[in-house]
Amino acid sequence: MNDPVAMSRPKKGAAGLTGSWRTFRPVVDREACNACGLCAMYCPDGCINEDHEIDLDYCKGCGICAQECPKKAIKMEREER
Amino acid sequence: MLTVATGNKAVAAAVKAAKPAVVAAYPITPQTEIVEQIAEYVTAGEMDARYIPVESEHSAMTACIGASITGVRSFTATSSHGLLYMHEMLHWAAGARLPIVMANVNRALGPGWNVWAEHTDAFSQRDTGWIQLFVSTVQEAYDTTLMAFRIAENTGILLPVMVNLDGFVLSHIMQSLETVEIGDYIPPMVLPHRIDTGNPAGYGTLTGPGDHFKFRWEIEKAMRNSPAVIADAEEEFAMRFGRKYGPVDEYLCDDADVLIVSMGTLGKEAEVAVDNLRKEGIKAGSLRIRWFRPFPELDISDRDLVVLDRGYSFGFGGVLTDSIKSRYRDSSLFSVVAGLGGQEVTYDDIAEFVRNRRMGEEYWFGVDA
Amino acid sequence: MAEIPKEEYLEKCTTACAGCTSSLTLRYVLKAAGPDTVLVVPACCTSILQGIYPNTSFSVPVYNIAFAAAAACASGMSEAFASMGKKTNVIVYAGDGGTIDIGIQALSGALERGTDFLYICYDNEAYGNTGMQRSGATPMGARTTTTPGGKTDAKKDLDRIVAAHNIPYQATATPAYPKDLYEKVKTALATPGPSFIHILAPCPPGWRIASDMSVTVGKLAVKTGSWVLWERKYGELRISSPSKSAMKKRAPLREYLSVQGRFKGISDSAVNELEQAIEKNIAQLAKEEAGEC
Amino acid sequence: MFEIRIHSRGGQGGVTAARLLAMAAFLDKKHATAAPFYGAERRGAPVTSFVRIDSEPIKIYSQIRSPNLIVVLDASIMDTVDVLQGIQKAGTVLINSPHPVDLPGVKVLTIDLTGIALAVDLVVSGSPILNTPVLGALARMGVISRESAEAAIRDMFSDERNVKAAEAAYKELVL
Repeated sequence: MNDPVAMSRPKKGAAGLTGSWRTFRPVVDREACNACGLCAMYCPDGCINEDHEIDLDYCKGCGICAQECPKKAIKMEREER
Repeated sequence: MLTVATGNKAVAAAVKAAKPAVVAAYPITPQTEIVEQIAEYVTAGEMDARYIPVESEHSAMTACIGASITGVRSFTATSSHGLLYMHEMLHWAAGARLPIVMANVNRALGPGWNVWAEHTDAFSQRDTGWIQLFVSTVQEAYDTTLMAFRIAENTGILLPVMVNLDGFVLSHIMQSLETVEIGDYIPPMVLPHRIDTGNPAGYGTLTGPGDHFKFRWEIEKAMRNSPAVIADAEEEFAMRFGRKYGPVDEYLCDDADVLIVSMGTLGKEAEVAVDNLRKEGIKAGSLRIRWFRPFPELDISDRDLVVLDRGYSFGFGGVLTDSIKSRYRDSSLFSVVAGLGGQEVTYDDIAEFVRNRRMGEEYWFGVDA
Repeated sequence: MAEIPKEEYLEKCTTACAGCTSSLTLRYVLKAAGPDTVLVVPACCTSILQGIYPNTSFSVPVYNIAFAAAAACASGMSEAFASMGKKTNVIVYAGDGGTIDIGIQALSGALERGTDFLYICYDNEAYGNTGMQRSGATPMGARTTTTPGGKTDAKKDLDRIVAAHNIPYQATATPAYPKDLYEKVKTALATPGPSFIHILAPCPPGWRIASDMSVTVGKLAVKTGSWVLWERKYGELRISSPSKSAMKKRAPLREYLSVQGRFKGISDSAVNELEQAIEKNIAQLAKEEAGEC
Repeated sequence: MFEIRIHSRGGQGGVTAARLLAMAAFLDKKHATAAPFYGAERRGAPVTSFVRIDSEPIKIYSQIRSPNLIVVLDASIMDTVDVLQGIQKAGTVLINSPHPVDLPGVKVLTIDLTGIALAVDLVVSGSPILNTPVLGALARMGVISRESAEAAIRDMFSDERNVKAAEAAYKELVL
């Protein structure tokens, strides 16, 4: 540690794997999806990429994607751990 | 150049010479003349600084913090309630290791309203991590303000520095002043942890107990390095400009049986008392403390001490007395609380304290029988 | 409208609550601002959600500062960057407590001095970071931990306080309408001098809503007229299109209130007062837009 | 050490007079300090300033107790303030007054500084300026040199009427 003060450096997963916070996981129904992108737009944590793949390491399972999906193509399913 | 100036104008002249990029300040008696003078320098184009006329002292210190973390030199001045209003940010500045320089014109605190000299304002900031220097003449105010930038910005220190001068007694007195061409006495400021959008970092993010502890220790390590750095700044100053300063200002101490220990302008008044006492055959000396934090090593063994305190810790004792007692437990000491709220303390009064000293006791001048 | 950049400046992942609309807001603020940006953050949820030293989930510099101090810190920073000839964006990102209550003095000072910066207040209408105590931004009738019976005072009108400073750019937004938000941040940063954006940020735990409802509730705030989106550039007010549409046929306020646990048991008189405040606000904004005041 | 106490009212320039005097003494190659005793600056309130002049450096900060010279810029102050307090036996009092003033036991000089200021139109915000003319009188008394008085005034003020007024006072004072 050479910094004279606490300087935090950017790091993916700075707060650990927040995917473990989930009770429900989003599951995308590719058939129903029309790739409008609203799920990615509204994801608070930016966990959904352009191909509408969800990064489950970090997805907290808030369910906004499912709620905002106009095609109801995302279902929140109970985590089985 | 030799001229005459008030303590306030001397500080402003030194700040001008130090070329800060940002000055943020709020007026308060008896400091106001400093920031008015700086505003004039800036308006007249004699100083290439951004003057931020903030709406409070809390914001003055915060704006200096915001400026300093980008890596530029910053300055502010305040006094009394202004200093206490920024107290939170004083901790922040030191904790963030920002070499901000501040002049504090020592003044009492209300109630009742009192604009005159007292050291309680600075003493209340004792544990903030600021280096605190106390001066006694217009010349010393100028010289020490210049040194303050060099000390604060030393990469082994990176702590803010407060230059204290007594309200009115020194801030408004006119004395001769020799200004200097500072050349490279204050090297360009290099802040290793300055904000860099090319190499982003989170400053002051949540820091756990173990790490927080480490950074507090870093502050103390810097404080422990500071005596050598301050001494170096003083020696270099003496070499370049011919005026010598040290952690204490000693006057006829070597053969003294009794030392008057004081801070600020009382230290000069005490020298007159020493002269008069010596005429009576009392071997007195004056020891004026210039560095309050870091607190200096004192050569006081086997002498009676008469400590003049211009600030008090209620329920405990005089603040200077406290510092000396805790460092030198065996000291034989007469604690005089005097000069609060600008109470007049003359060289005759000081001589009387020495003549009538009661070792081990405390005496409130003008109140005690 | 320019395409919203794909770059993300929040690393996965923050410690924000699931469904946090402040995180959502920050994504778009930083997309609009780009990498040459410094965020100044006073005590608020964002102080904590960056993560713990030595790591941070933010990939722009963040300067965390004391609660009352954000705008003053930005003042110093902005002037310092200007003195070096740098164009770096200085953005304060502060909660409602740090803006409307303890930080309002520093904010007012910085606005009055013409500081070149953007101040964003993300407003979740209570002290979220300390567990939802009332703030000056808490609306009437809302239950918080310090107004267990529902707040009896009205929400402080921050926007009209800020407006009184006659700054070059001022707007309201909510991340339920991210494109609107993104555009407003872009405009604010392109406007020299002080800019201010007030963002309604629904808070799942604080508002007692399910985490998947925060965007929906944000939309409802706009549709009911409870939150009106507008921007004012150099004194010219324009009501933004989501609110324009909403005003044609406004949804009843009860739709917004009934989905939030914090308004459970709200009295009819409080609802009435909220409705009257909405009518008055909309009427004033409409008049201003029409140039009638 | 020569010690001077100046009595004035806030706004009359007593503090500036003290500073000018110290500056002039400094130009005479002497050591000097000038210190006001005041708190909140209020127009009209009595103000006391102190000047010390010596061939040696001056370490004393406390107020002057037994002045060699007392300057009264506003004679009406004598109704409320004991201006003679502590004056040395051989001390002198210089009073701004158009009329002779008799004070028992001390040497009194009077000069109409207000009249001098008005005569050269040295008036700011409706108040005649007294701090520069008084320097002329003090130069005549030998406290400072005439050249230094003029130089000190020029150092602080660009308006030539100040020098003119000081010159007039120099000539008018009867020792």
